[in-house]
Amino acid sequence: MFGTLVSQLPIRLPAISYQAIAPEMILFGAALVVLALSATIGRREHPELYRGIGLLAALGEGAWSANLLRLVDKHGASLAIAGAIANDGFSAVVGIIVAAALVLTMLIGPGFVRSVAGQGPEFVTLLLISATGAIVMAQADDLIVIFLGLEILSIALYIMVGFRLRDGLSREAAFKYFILGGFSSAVFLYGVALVYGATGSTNLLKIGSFLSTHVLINNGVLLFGLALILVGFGFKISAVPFHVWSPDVYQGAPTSVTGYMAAMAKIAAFAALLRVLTVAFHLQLQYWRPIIIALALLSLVFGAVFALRQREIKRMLAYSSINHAGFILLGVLAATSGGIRDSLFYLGAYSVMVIGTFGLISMIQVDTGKTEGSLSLTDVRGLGQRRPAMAILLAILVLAQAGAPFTSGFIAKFSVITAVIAVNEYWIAVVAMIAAAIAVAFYLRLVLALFARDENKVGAGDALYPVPVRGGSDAGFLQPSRASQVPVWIGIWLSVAATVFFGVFPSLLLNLVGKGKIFF
Amino acid sequence: MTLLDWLIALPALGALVVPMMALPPENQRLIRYFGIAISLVELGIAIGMAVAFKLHTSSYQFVTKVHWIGAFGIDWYLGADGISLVLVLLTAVLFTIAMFAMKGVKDYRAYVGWMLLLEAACMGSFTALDLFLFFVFFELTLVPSYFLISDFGLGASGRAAIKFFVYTFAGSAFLLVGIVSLVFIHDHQTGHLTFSLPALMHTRLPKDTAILLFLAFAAAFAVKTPIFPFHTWSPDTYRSAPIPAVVILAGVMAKLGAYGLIRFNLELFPATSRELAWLMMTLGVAGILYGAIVAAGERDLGRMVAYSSLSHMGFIVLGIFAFSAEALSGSTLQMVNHGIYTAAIFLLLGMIYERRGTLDMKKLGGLQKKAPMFAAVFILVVMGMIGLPGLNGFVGEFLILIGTFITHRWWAVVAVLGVVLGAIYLLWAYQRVFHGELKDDRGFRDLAPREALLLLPLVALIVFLGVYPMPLLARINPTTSAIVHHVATAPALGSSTVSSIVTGGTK
Amino acid sequence: MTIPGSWYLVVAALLFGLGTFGVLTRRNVIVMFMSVELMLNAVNLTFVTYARMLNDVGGQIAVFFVLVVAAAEVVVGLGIIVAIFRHRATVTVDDISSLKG
Amino acid sequence: MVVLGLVIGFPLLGFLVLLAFGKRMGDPGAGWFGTIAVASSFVAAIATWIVLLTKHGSNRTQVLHLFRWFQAGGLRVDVSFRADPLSIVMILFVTGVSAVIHLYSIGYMKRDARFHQFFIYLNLFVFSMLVLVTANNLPLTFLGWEGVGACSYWLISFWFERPTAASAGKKAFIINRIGDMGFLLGTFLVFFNLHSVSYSKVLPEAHQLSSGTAEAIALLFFLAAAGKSAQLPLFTWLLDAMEGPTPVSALIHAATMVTAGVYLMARLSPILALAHAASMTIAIIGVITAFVAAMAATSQTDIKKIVAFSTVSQLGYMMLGIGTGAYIAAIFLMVTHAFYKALIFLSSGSVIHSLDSEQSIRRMGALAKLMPITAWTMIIAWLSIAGVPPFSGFFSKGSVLEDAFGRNELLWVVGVVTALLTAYYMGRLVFVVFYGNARWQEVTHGHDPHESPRIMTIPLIVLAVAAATAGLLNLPYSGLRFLHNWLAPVFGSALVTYHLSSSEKILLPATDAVVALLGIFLAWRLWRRHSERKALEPAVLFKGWYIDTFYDRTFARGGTALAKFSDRVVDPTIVDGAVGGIAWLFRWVGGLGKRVQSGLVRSYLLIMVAGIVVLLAYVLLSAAR
Repeated sequence: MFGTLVSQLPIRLPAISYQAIAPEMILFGAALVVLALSATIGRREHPELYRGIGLLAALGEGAWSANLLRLVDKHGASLAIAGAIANDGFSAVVGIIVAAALVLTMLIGPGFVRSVAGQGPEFVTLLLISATGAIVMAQADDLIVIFLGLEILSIALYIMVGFRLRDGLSREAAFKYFILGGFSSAVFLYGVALVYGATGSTNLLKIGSFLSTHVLINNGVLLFGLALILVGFGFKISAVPFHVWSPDVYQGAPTSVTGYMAAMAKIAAFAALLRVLTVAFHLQLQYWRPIIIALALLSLVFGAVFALRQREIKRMLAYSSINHAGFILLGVLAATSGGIRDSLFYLGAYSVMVIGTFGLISMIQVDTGKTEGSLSLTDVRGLGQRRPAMAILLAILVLAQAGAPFTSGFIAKFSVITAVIAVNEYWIAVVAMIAAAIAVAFYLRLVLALFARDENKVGAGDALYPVPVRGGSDAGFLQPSRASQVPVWIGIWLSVAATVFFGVFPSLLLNLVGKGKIFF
Repeated sequence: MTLLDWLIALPALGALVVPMMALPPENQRLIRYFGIAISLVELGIAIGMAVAFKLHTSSYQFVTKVHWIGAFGIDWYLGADGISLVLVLLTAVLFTIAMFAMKGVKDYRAYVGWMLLLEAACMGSFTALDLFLFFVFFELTLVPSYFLISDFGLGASGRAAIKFFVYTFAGSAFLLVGIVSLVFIHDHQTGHLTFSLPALMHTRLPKDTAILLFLAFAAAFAVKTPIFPFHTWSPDTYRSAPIPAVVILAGVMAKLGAYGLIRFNLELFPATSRELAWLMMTLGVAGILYGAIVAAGERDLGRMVAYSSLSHMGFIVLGIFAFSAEALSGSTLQMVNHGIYTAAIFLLLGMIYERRGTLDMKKLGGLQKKAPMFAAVFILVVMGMIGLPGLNGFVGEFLILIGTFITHRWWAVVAVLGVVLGAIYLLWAYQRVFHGELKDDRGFRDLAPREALLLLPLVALIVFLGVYPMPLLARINPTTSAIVHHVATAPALGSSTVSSIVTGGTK
Repeated sequence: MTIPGSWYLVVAALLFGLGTFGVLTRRNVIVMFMSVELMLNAVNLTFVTYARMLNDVGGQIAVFFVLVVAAAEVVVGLGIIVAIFRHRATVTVDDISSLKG
Repeated sequence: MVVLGLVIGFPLLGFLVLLAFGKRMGDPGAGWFGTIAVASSFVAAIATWIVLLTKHGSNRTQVLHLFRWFQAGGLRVDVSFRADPLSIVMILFVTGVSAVIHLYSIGYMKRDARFHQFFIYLNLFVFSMLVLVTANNLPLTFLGWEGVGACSYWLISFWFERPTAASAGKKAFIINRIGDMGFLLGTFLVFFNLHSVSYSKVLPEAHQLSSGTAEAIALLFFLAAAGKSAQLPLFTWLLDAMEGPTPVSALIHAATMVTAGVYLMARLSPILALAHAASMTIAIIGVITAFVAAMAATSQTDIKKIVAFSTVSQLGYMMLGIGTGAYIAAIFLMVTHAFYKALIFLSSGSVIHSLDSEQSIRRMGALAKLMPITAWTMIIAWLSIAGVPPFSGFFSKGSVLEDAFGRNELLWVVGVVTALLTAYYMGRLVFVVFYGNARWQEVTHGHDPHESPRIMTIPLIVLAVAAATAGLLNLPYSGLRFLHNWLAPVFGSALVTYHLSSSEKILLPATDAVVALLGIFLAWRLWRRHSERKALEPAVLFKGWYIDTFYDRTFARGGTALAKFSDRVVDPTIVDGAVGGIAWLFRWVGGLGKRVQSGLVRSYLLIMVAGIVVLLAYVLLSAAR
């Protein structure tokens, strides 16, 4: 109906298939609705209402992406909006993962942020806008559109990182993220310009076809451009050596924002990276694969090693997120359809885990009263006695990140390793697993701190049979003290359940992700 | 659901149910009885399997195969042959003993829960025929043992637990890469993506790749057994973990390594096993001598037994790679024997620790005067460890040595030295702890009826398996002779380059 | 005589290098921010040059996107900078280093 | 052959019952029960002997098969026992002597805190010894072999409060264990060549062995025998074994266990027959051990040490007999030696018992009148061990020396000299302990030592009679060679018979008798009135040629040093260090990471730009390629 109305207008619009960009529209629309509502009925009254709308929008977007996937299965993939958006299995699957991450964050996030930065709708709006940016990046089939999506996502994240107004650390993190983000976007853009210059188009499909038909005499400019684009992506997924921002920003930002950022930034960046490398530069494999291998190995090893000496939990998880980026890069460097499927699986599993983990950490921060920035290992010591439920759930999620069996983390690491070995890169797989072994050391130190008996209170008696453990507080799972806790617990339980369920029965997620083929 | 599925599902379900039982402190014991009940049922199933086991065939029995992860061709594929059956029996017995040995814990839920999960993981590892499934169970054993060591341990338990977990995890990193590489090579050759062991046995590998894969598999199992250079985690872990956990760690999980060597290294890479046999046997013998020497120098009883088990596992590794039916049957039997007497000795050490709060030999002395019964049981177990004929240690050790002598004479000659060294450090330790004058005025209570009841089954097994090991041997022999035949007749590998795999030769 | 396109590219590259150098060396936050904008404009110049050389309108359209995004960045960036340096006399970037290790 | 089962079953039954109800039976009860068990086993042994007597020739070897012990690959090992003339001789004298010593120990161990435990170990010992001598395959013999070793360990360190007793027990077990290495390797070599370990298969097919393998097998089993029968390299444990109660020394370290080595050699005679060089070495080692031990015995002050050295010396003689192929002579000497050596030990035991466990001969003397029975039984034993004609020692040692003369004159010469020394040191013992002036006043605080109770003297008398008359078993060159024609079929061709000229047949026994009397006269002349003569008791001999101190310094102390070094240094630094080192490296690099995160925005930018530059440089290089 809207289409026919528009067609009367004198301006000639390109044929827009609203179906393809429906996910973005749902989210962006919801953001506008929330803003409009807050303007009309006053900022403070109904914080729950905004979260509700956000949740609804996230679920709607997820459902729509699933529907898109079904359509793609039936009628095959198609290009939309003059080649700018690719409506194929890949974007649909990424849409679903973005929806999942958004739903979890909607459940977990707002509760904590509201206690810190006022009742306003801003947080929910920013969440929706950044998610829109992420989906644009995932669906984009044109470098400029990818840049556009990247900036929508990044700018929203800069603000969310600086959300805790009265806390210096949060502002400092926002600033660092902004300056470094801006710099890397500029570098990324310069890369796009060079590639445009070398191939005459910014559209991935045209670049791909151009490169397959023409042999460039000196492909210096093209490769420079490609390298700079990879730098831009490297920054976003925090691969070593472009990871330097992430520890400070992870620590400074409000905890639930950190969780969201760790998940969403990686989903968007990896989706775009996969599409760019597969569609546009599949012929330049021998040039960009060594770069990706270097990035992967550096991230794997240094991600794990630098975390060993960390005392602050959020910084430690920042390095672990770098390590995870390294693992996902393994899927990228395999450059096979299997590689893409495994990277997507890892992305899905990882984002659910990381949002849950940071959700739990914000709960712990509230419980221990250390709401400003850092939460060190000593603060967490002996949580197992005081809050057994919280400690067990966090232990499960942390062990899942370490790759313990029967968790999605294990299947994720396993599938990415198979992707690498399928292309005979045995040694990379070995280094990856050794890095995982190193990483296990600091994951376990965190788990150990959780369940260690407080030295001062109980006194680690020297008895071989354990000293009678002081009974924890009641084993009640829900602290009914504040109503806002309920959705948080639902969110955390959802993420833990998903992590364990996909660990035991991974074929469900594997088949879904398997459909995520990049058509063009 | 065949017997094997129940064998694994039962403890796993138990482990899930236990945390839910939020009972008030006074009837915490109910949870322990629940744990004991489940382990007894497990024992029943294991014995049922042993009785129903068809004797004169080396094929897998009680097989169950169900699709699990289609994308990678992974199935829930279980089966038990002679070796797995015997180890399942050992696991069931030791877990029941460990459950009984649990006391003094205020909150049994976590303790029993982790123990049951560990039992499920061990049972799974011994019966898995799908490489991925084996790897999952092999890794799964780490999580509960980490918690058992760290949460309820003493002193530097946290550090030892992390060292144990990371060390074994690093070892299994190579195993994972090895498995996946083998699967993909098989996939290239036959176009059939599967993780099942019987299928993967027919992969034709070029020489150098086979060596790399063999070493990758062996690395993980070497850490777990432990084999000589990779053993440094075991003294710290055995010393700092609580006794029921150590009984399982030393008794059952040490066998995972040796079992893995037989099931995967020998069956998947027979030709390479022949080539690298000299290396593994040298490490085995080095382990025997080095373990014994260091044990003699050790002042702490717990650490001494850890090194002695390194020495005994050295015998088992020697037996595995001697490629003679006697040696392999001897190794398998010795795995069971080692499990039993190590469990018994650690229970005794736990009792000493409970009474005196230390395991330092300098502070213990002249205990026999105050506790003759305790000393009698202790010397019987020590004699079993030394390999006194008539007790269980001798039969396995004799078979290993005679088997190794037939195929690799000079390794056996050096290994026999281990027989003497074993006597030296064990009797010296016994003398420093039990003979001479009482150094400490605090009395040393003799065996309480509860403790005697705990040790009775193990002592009975030590004597029974020493006098009449035939029931076990009858079940082990067909499988071991089949494996030895498989290794002996495997064609030597050509040294064509890796590329030949990618092109995929005709099947 | 027309100046060959490559000259413009070289100028743009120099500008980009200058911007990067500026971000690295200058201690004043505003100047760093300005340098980032300079880098963006260098990119715009490159886009326009290529559009001219390839006589394809795509490059010029891209410039508009870049301008819009740069504007958005300016708004958000200055907001953050003001928030940080409200209570501080100087605007040097090295003061803010409490997040480290 | 069920009666053979009884022979072995009774001591096992005794052991089990005592283990269960020993404590309740109390002081004499447990002792009597143990003695009855062993005595009934002796009766069963006689019954087996009679059963075998009715048969003749080759079917005198009966095999009692119980069940299959273990089986894997080509190896099949059964629990089966073999009754043939050799094993019958062994079980007869083992059960006989054990019964007597059990009786004696009831008296000796009276009022000991752990009275019943003593008899538990004794019965287990007799059971193991019987298994050893009647086993029908090498692993089962090894079970008996180790069983007696374990029992000797428990019995030597019976009074474990004394640290010296505890370490003596450990030393005995370990040195036996070194010998057992030889046993195991020998068994493996036999299995490797003959594909079986059962005697009924191995002994008949022994001739198929090549001479080299036979030599190796013989030497390996000799190493085991040396460990068990205290021959030269591994005899030091027997000296320390005197820490155990005297009945133990009598039973285990004189009569039964130490003869196990000789039995094993006799059992493997078909293999030894092929190994000429090995037999010669056995003979040489035997005679040297005899000489060295005899010399050392001359200057000991502890009564039990003298007898211990004498045992080592007599065992040397038996090994000489084995080495020269005169198996029957060796076994004849073994049987007679069991009687008089057990007697010597028991009588010195009754002396020690009455002098309130004083063992040094320097504080004894003039006991003959106070303890007539002990004195007279000791004198009979002394005369027979010295080889004075009518007594058994003369005939048994004489036949060994004759065969030694047949094989090689030098062996005979050393043998005769040792015989002289034997007579001398035993003479010294008797004169110093029973005659001369009394030196026990301060030991027994004034009251005179009295004769041991009847329960201890009866065994002395029984053994004295046996020691005196045992010679009849095998009178040389006469119709009465029971032992010879009883054992001949067992050894068959392996037995070497030396034909001496008629003059030698008379000359050799004569020299033996003369040498014995000369030794006695010398002892009488030198030790009649003196209890201490520095000249004749040099330190080198007193210390047993410093062999034990040498072993202690090199192996014991060296071993502990190596163990301590490898435990304190090697394992933690090198092996664990390697692991720790890698962990430390990771942590150090981690530390580096912390410094990189300086918090300064511009340093972050610098790192990123550096990354970009490296990337671009790489791309430049790859583009050029």
